Parts: sequence; C-alpha cells; structure tokens
Amino acid sequence: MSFKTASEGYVKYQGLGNWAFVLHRLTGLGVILFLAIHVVDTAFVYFAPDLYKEAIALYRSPLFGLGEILLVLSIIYHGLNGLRVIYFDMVNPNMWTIEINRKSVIWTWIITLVLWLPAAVVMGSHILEHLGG
Amino acid sequence: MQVTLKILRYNPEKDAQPHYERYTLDAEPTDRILDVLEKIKAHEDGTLTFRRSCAHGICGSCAMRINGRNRLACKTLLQTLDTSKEITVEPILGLPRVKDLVVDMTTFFDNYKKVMPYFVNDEPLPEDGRERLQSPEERERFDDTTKCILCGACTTACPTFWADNSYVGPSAIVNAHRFIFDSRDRAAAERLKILAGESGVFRCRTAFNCTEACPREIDITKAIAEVKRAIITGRLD
Amino acid sequence: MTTQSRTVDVPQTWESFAWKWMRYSGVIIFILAWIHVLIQDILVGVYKIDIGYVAGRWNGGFWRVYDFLLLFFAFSHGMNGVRQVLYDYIHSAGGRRALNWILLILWAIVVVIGTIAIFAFTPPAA
Amino acid sequence: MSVKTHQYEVVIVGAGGAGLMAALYASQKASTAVISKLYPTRSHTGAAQGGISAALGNIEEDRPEWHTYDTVKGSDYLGDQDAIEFMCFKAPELVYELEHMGLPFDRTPEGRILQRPFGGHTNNETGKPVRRACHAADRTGHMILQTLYQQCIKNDVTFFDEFQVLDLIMVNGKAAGVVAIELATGDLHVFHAKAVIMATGGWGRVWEITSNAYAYTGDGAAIVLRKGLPLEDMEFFQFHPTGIYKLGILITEGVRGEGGVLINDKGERFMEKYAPHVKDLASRDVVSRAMYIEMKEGRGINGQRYLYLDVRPETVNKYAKIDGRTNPDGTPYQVTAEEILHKLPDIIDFCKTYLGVDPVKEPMPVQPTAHYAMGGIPTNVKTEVLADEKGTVVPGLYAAGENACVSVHGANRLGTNSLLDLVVFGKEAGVHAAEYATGAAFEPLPGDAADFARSQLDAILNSKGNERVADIAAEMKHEMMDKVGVFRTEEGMQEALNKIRELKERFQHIHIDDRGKTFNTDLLTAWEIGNLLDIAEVTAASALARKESRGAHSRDDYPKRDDQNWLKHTLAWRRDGEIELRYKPVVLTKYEPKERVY
Ligand SMILES: Cc1cc2nc3c(=O)[nH]c(=O)nc-3n(C[C@H](O)[C@H](O)[C@H](O)COP(=O)(O)OP(=O)(O)OC[C@H]3O[C@@H](n4cnc5c(N)ncnc54)[C@H](O)[C@@H]3O)c2cc1C
Ligand code: HEM
Ligand code: SF4
Ligand code: F3S
Ligand code: FES
Repeated sequence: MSFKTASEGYVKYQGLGNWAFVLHRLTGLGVILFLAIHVVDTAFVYFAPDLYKEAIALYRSPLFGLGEILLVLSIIYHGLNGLRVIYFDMVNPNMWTIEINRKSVIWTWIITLVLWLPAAVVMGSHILEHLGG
Repeated sequence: MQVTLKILRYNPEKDAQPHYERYTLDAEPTDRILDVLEKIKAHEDGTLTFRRSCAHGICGSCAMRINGRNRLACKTLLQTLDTSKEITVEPILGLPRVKDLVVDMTTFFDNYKKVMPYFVNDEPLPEDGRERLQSPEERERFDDTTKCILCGACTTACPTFWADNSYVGPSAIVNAHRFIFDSRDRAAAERLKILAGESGVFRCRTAFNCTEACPREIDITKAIAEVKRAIITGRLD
Repeated sequence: MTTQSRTVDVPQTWESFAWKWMRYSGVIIFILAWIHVLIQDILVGVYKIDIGYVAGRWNGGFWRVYDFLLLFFAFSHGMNGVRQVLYDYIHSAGGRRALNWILLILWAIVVVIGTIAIFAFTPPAA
Repeated sequence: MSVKTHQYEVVIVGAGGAGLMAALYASQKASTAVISKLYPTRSHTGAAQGGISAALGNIEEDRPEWHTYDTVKGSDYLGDQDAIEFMCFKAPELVYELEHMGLPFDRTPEGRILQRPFGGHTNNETGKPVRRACHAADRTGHMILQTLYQQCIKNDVTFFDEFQVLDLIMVNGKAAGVVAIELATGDLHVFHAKAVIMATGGWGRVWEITSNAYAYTGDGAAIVLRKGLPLEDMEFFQFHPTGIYKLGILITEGVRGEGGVLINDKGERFMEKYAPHVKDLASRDVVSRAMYIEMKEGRGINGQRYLYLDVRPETVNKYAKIDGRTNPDGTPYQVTAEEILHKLPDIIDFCKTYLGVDPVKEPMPVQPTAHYAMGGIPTNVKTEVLADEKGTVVPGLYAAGENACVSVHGANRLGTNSLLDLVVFGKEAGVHAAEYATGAAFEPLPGDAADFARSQLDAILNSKGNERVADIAAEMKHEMMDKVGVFRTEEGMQEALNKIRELKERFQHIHIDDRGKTFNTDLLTAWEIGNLLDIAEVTAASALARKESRGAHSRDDYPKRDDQNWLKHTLAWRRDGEIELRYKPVVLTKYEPKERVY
C-alpha cells in the first residue's frame, strides 16, 4: 500500500525471513550510499588532490571509523545472504523449505558474526591506536 | 484457564484511528483463536467483527495477524501460543481496513485474476469423450500448489506487497504455478509473460514470510523460484 | 504412461534481465568486494591510506582493472538495487520513469568520474 | 438506507458447486449475476473431501445401473427413481466435463481418473464394494470449487461477493428477483430478474455437533419457506459417522474406503455385527446408528461418547486380510504409512492440528456429526421449484445443490453423491433457467420490493429485549442434537418442538450490540439464527409426524420401515405460525422397495 504500511511490517512482522530481508535491504542501501561517496572521494586523487587529503582526514575520525566497522558488517552480511539467496533461487529451489530457510538464515547470521568480529577487533584497535594523535 | 486477547479494533463509523482493546475470558487450551473470538462476540461484545465460515482451515476466511504473524484463527490453538502473555490479534496488513479484523480483499482477488488462474487447452478433446490422460508423476508435479485456499495470508505477509499492491503477490503466483506446471494446460507461455513483467515474480525479494504464513503448508517461495526459473530457462519440468 | 518434458518460449523482460544481473554481479562482487575490503579496511586500514598509497597501488595495471571492475559491477548492482527498492514505494508509471532516468544519470556520473580517476591518474612526482 | 437496483435475466443465489455450475451454463445464454454471502471460494463445497461418484469403471467393472440401484437402496427407497437414474447416468459425462475444465483428479498408472470405494457403492453382482468415487486426495470438493470458480473467471461471470440475500421477490406467483444486503456498506440492493436459482447449501448449524460451516444456516430454504412455499422431507438429516470428537470436523468416509475400521472400547471391529457384507462401508445411517448403539451399551471408548476410527497401517492390513480385500490386479491389499499420508493428507493434518493425534500412529476419536440435508426446496428433475404436492411449478424459480430436494437422496444420501448432485443439477438449473429467461419478460418490479427484507432487519435492530442471540442458538442446537438427532422418540421430538417454539418467542426479545451499517455481522448472525429456528421447527414437526424408521429418520418407538403408510415425501408449509404437512408419492420406476441389508 504505502511506505508507512510497509515499515510497520518490516518492524513488527514476526519472522526470521522478514528480518533477513530487511537487513539485506538496509545493508545494500548502506553500502551503495557509502560506495557512491567513496568513489567520488577517491576520484579526488585525480581531480582535486588537495581535497583528497581532507577527505582522508575525515575518514580517520573515530565516528567514521565506527561507520567503517558497520560497513564491513554490511558487506559481509549482504554478501553472505546474497549468496544464500542466489544459491537457493538459481541452483536449488528445493532448498526453499521452512526448515532449511530458518536454519540457513541463522547460519548466515552466525557466519557473519564470526567473520565480522575479528575484523571489528582489528579495525577497532586501529581506531584506538590513533585516538590520541 | 484465563486468556487475554489484545485486539486491534476499528469502526469507520466511529473511529478516526484504530485502537487496541483487551478482553480477558475463560478458555480451554484446545480452543482455537476463532473460538475465543466467537465467545467474545457472543457474550461480551457483539460489535467485534471478523470473517469466518468453515472453522477448520479449509475456506480461507479467517486469516489474521496473531502475535505478529499471519495465521488462520481457526487453525491456531491456544495451546500453541504463550497464554501467560497477552495474545495480539490484528487484521492482515497491506489491504484497506473495512472494520476490526475485516479488510477489503478486492485487490487481492484482482491480482489473482491477472495471472490467468484457469485451465486453458483448446485442443480437441479425446475422441471417446473421456479424460485427457496424465501420468501420476505429471499430476504430482503441481500437487502442492493445488492446495491453495486463497486465504491471502501469504500475500499480506509479503514485504513487497505491503509497499506495493500492484505486485501480484505470492498467492497469485502459486495459482499460476498450478497451471504452468500442469501437463494438460497450454497457456504457460502467456502466464509466464505476465509474470515476467513489472508486477510479476521478479518483485519477490525471497523474504519467505509467505511460506511461513501459508496454512496449507505450500512451499510458496519454492514455487515462485520455479516460476522464475521457467521464465529464465523456458523449461517446464 | 510416461511423463514428457515441455518447453516454452518466453520473451525475456527488463525485470528478468535485472534479476539475473543482480545474481551474476552479486557473485562477482562477492569476490572482488571482499578482497577489497579485507585489504583496504582491515589489513591496511584507513590510517595508512593516502595519495602515496593509492599511487603505489595504481602503479601497475592489475589493480586499476580490478578497481574498475569492482566499481562497475558494484555500482551497477547497487543502483539497480536502489531502483528495485524504490519501485516498491513509487507506484506511478511517470514516477518510475523519472526514477529510472535519475538513477541512470547518477550511475553514469559516478562510473565516469571513477573510471577517469582510475585510468587517468598519474602518480605525482614524489 | 438507500436501495440500489440491478437487472439481470438470471440471478443465482450461492456460489458453491451448484451455484457456480449453474452460473457457467446460465451465463452462456443469458445475462447472469451470482450473489454470494461469502467469497465464492469460501463456500462449503470446498470442505468436501472424499470424492465424486461416477461409474467410470476405470479400475474395475462398474455400471450406471449399479450406481442407480445403490443410490435407490441407499435412499431407503424414498428417492425418486427417475431423478436418481437421470443423475447416475449423467455422472460419467459430468465428471469428464470437470476433468476437461482442468480439475486435477488423482490418476491411475494409465493416466486415467483414480477411483476409491465409498460407503454403499457396490458391485451389484458380487455385493462387494466397488471403486466409484473419483477423487483428488481428500480434497475433491476443494478442487471442484476452485475449478468451477476458475472457469467462471475465464468466462467473465458477474459476481456480487459478500452480498447476503434476505428475500425473494415474487410477482404474480413468479420469481422476479431477490433483495440482498451488501456487507461492506450495509446498503440494500434489489436484483430484478426473470429467473432465480437458489443454491445456498445446507443447515447443519441447527445441531450442536456438526461438520458444517458457520455459514450453513439454511438461508435459501428459510427464505423460500417465508414466501409460502413448502420444504420437502425435512425430517431427513444425515449424521455422518465420523466427526472429530467434540469438534464435529469431518473425517471422510474415504478413510474407511482406504481400509480404516471403526473400533469400540473392547477393541472390536463392531461393524461386522451390523453390516456383515460391507462392514465399515455400510451406508451412513446404518453406521451412525451402530455407533450410537455401541456407545449406549457402554462400549464407547472409556465409556465416553466416542469410538475409534483406526487407519494405522497394521490395522488396515490386518482387516484387509481378514476381508480378503485385493488390489485390482488380484494381489492382496496392503498399505504403508506413506501411502496413507499421500491419500489422506488433509485428514492427517486436521487430526494433528486439532487433536494432536497422528492417525498413522494412533486411532482417531470420532462421533457422529450432523452433516447433510437430504430434504429442502422441492424441485423436479429440471430443477424447477414445486409449489405443492401436485407438482405445480413456480415459474422462474429454480433450486439446486444441498438446499434443493429433487429428490435423489431420499432418506439417506450415499457418500460422494452430493458433489455429483451439485454438478448434475447445478448444470440443469443453469440451462433451464437461462432457457426460461430468454423466453420470458421481466415482471414489473413492485415499489416496495425491499420492504420485507428491511422490516426483517429493522425488527432485529429495534428489538429492545435482553436475550442474547448466542444463548438462544446454543439451546436450540443442544435440544436438536439430543432429541432430533440420530435416534428419535415421539416424546423427545414433541419436547424439542415445544422448546423451539419457546425459543422463537424469546427471539422476539433479543438484543444486539452492533447497530452500524458497515459489515454488521452481529445483525446478520441474528438473522441467520432466525432462519435456523424456522428450519429446526419444520424439521422437528416433519419428523414428529413420520411414524416409521427410514434412512436417517430412526425412531425408537417405530423401529421399522412402513412402506404401506409412509412411502411418501413430506411437504411442510408454514402458515399463520403453524406447520402444515402434506404428502406426495415417491416416483418408483424399476426398483421395488426391499429390505435394506448391507
Ligand atoms: C466436511 C464435508 C465433507 C463433505 N464431503 C463430501 C464428499 O466427499 N462427497 C460428496 O459428494 N459430498 C460431500 N459433502 C457434501 C457436499 O460437499 C455439500 O453438500 C455441497 O458442497 C453443497 O454444495 P452447494 O453448492 O449446495 O452449497 P455450498 O457450496 O455450501 O454453497 C453455498 C453458497 O451459498 C451462499 N449463500 C448461502 N446463504 C446465502 C445468502 N443468504 N445470500 C447469498 N448467498 C448465500 C454461500 O455464500 C455459498 O456460496 C461434504 C460436506 C461437508 C460439510
Ligand atoms: C558482496 C556481494 C554481494 C552479493 C552476493 C549481493 C547479492 C545481492 C542479491 C542477490 C540481491 C537481490 C536480492 C533479491 O532480489 O532478493 C541484492 C540486492 C541488493 N544489493 Fe547486493 N550483493 C552484494 C553486494 C552489494 C553491494 C556492494 C551493494 C552496494 C553497492 C549492494 C547493494 C544492493 C542493493 C541496494 C540491493 C537491493 C536490496 C533490496 O531489494 O532490498 N549489494 N544483492
Ligand atoms: S498460498 Fe497459502 S497462504 Fe497463500 S493464499 Fe494460498 S493457502 Fe493462503
Ligand atoms: S513474502 Fe514476498 S518477497 Fe517473495 S518469498 Fe514471499 S513473495
Ligand atoms: S474459518 Fe475457514 S479457514 Fe478459518
């Protein structure tokens, strides 16, 4: 019906698949937003090298650091969930059963966390290292 | 035992906005949510409005959101829910409200009608006037999707449909699937053409809410994937 | 009685193409983006990245092509994703047409800028 | 309240199997509208499980003659033999027609429609059960309803969904349309028509334990009765032997067709005492009575009012061996749990959902459940409604399906014959109504066409008493179950009749909560209970008068069939608050009434 109705469902509807989808959408949108910015700022190296330095400085702020940790989370989750969907949809539709779907969603979350946590630690320690100066 | 139902009420003649009302009453663990609603209507508040007919999950009248997920009121027993907490009962989402738990199903049926949900075969009938032959395996191929009772639980659980009613929705696809994979039918190509369009199967984000909601335990997302595959490959097996 | 297999001829649509595109590009980005992220964000880290680093990286052709492919696939995938998302909320034919144009232009601008930067960049004389 | 007027040559009330079949045919010749209080696919035809009978002979030899004889015998000789013969000989053609519409029947290895045995259907030469019920797992009715609705969409039939018909318009003794309320808005609509087909289904909600839907409130029959027309054979209401204990949800006879057996508390397969030849596959009245006797004599499970229906593979195989049951190729009949699951998936699902019982592992607790109205609006074979015992036709008025009485089911319907009845006579109704309509003119519509409908609603809305409709309904159901159920006595039926009259009086003092216009189910439920009370009254009065036992009407005080005095149909009118009964002869052709043994 509308964005309003949809958001009510995204938030309130009870179902693992629902949340897997909402997260996939949010992470996809998050990543493309970042990517657009990232392409433009990287392009500064050619178009405006001076601005590039400022951009890099911005990236090094702690807030951006946290954002970057989330970005990595997003790419890991979106990628894994995307592969899950691609596999079920294109290779083996027989996997689309309630049992397998629930399990695969949960495993996607587990693997996401397993891959992301070490990355978050590494990246977090980088931030901490540079906090002082 | 005692149960409390928290029901989303809305009377267009009186209320500007829907609101929740709570009803606490005695019930048996084996009571269906429908039985509880009937009790409320019979003895406490006759204005409570919902659809029902068969009372055993076969007519598709009583789809509603129970504790946040779509189910049939007549197929949901209290003992399968946590009755120590309030049970939330709301209308299915994504269709215009009419009153209380009743929504306007017009769009749902219009979408169903868009996918040619009927048998098409203009070839001559068998000379002896008897049945067209079909092997048990060919019959089995589309068995799952013949079970649909058009309750709408799937379509109104679908995030794409919540946002956009023009998406034909899982139920319509299930009913198209039932004919696309019927060896006797001859209109698969036409249906697939409709479903390959802007309102068709490719709007499905594989959220899977539909399959979880289906009271007939149809593997809906799988059926949708098979339709997608048929469009991509042109194979109907 | 035996079971016969049947085929039909279905004309592909923009939506079926987009669907396939999301999936093929997804697999490609999965490889490209993860390696990219692993190296740039985790192993190297933003604190070591500056013009000099970029210069070093784009010294040879391999990473330039790599980054271009990543840019192209990820951005096309992402922009089509945005289109799909917004189709959910924009229902009028006119609105969708406008959306397609806006996204196409945005997509072209970003891809062109990025491509120029990747290939035209010459490391500043140190 | 505003009144909207529509004009169609043919108006069909009800969108179940009968209504949709009529619609498919009527709409080919005449402008047609189908009016239904439920979305068509919610109709109760969708609940039918076991199958539709036709002597196709796909698996073993079978003949329409045998089907005819079985039906006559099943009806306890009360069925009209011309109508029965017509239906049974049409059966194969109609089943093939359904198949050609795409209905997904189960298949034999040769690719033909699969058939299973059902109660009362036999090979007339051997007396053994014959495979006559064409089926799609245990969802045959669902498939019929869906297929017919799909074809209606294909043929662009006009539907008025969720419009509840409240009254029939009669002008100069002819049907001239109906008045309906649109649920969503509360508006009244007048449908001006040349021909009206009533196809509103049954009224099992008169009884406490029933397999019937909430919507089964006998609207069509009650409306016709209020127009001064009679109802036929109302005393014959079928109790199906196997309803889920307490809930009444049906367990198809197909379970016994596949080899399931009824077991009492002693673990005995008691049906062999009552029907030595076909045992558990005897006709329904026989089995229901046997179960009541078992329970009355204390052999209900744990002394309770239920018995077991056992379809566990070990049980099925054991009794199949004892009975010497064979497959079509002559090998002994054997089943596995998977095969049962495959043949009866919905039944298994019902049992798991509502009882927590898995029928392939545990037996199912069952009790007889009010199931099917053999009686109803009297019609001839052309489905024209009859006004009296002489066969006078009401011009423009037709009836088909469960609310009609042709009569093909007589005193007891055989399983799978109802679905057949729907398609055969639904089609006849469509064809004849359209033919009549194209040759007739619209009667002038009276200015007050909607007044009676409105006055019925106003009476409920303005009633200022404090009786709750639900209480009245509960008392009626209980009384009818107890006293006008499987076994009946003079005293009990008289009490029931008095009670119903008392309830009708109390019904004048009800109070409803909802006075709004939008989707007022409080109002319409009250109106429906009014219908049920009328039907209950006619049923009890017709039953009280019939001093014999025949088919589903079984009296302790008159335990024998009495062909001398009672081989005749009851016609009941409601005149000035009294029930008037008259009788008409049964049409006999080839089959002389005999004693009925199974
Ligand atoms: C559980 C169960 C299992 C059965 N199994 C079998 C079986 O295996 N084989 C067999 O032969 N028979 C079986 N039967 C019997 C058979 O299914 C029914 O008798 C038959 O389906 C009745 O069909 P119908 O078209 O007359 O009515 P229905 O299908 O019930 O349709 C009635 C229609 O009338 C409409 N209606 C009612 N009142 C109004 C009103 N006031 N205004 C407007 N519309 C109205 C309803 O909306 C509905 O569309 C079974 C019955 C039950 C209950
Ligand atoms: C890492 C590898 C990736 C994989 C395997 C992947 C896979 C997918 C798939 C399969 C879809 C379609 C989902 C559907 O149709 O149901 C999708 C949607 C999407 N992707 Fe990706 N993707 C990846 C990376 C990215 C990146 C880098 C971006 C951002 C630039 C992105 C943005 C999006 C967006 C916005 C959507 C739309 C989401 C939606 O419809 O809700 N993806 N992705
Ligand atoms: S597919 Fe399932 S959930 Fe959807 S309408 Fe059909 S029965 Fe209901
Ligand atoms: S919920 Fe919707 S997104 Fe697809 S898997 Fe089901 S149709
Ligand atoms: S009342 Fe029929 S499905 Fe619930």
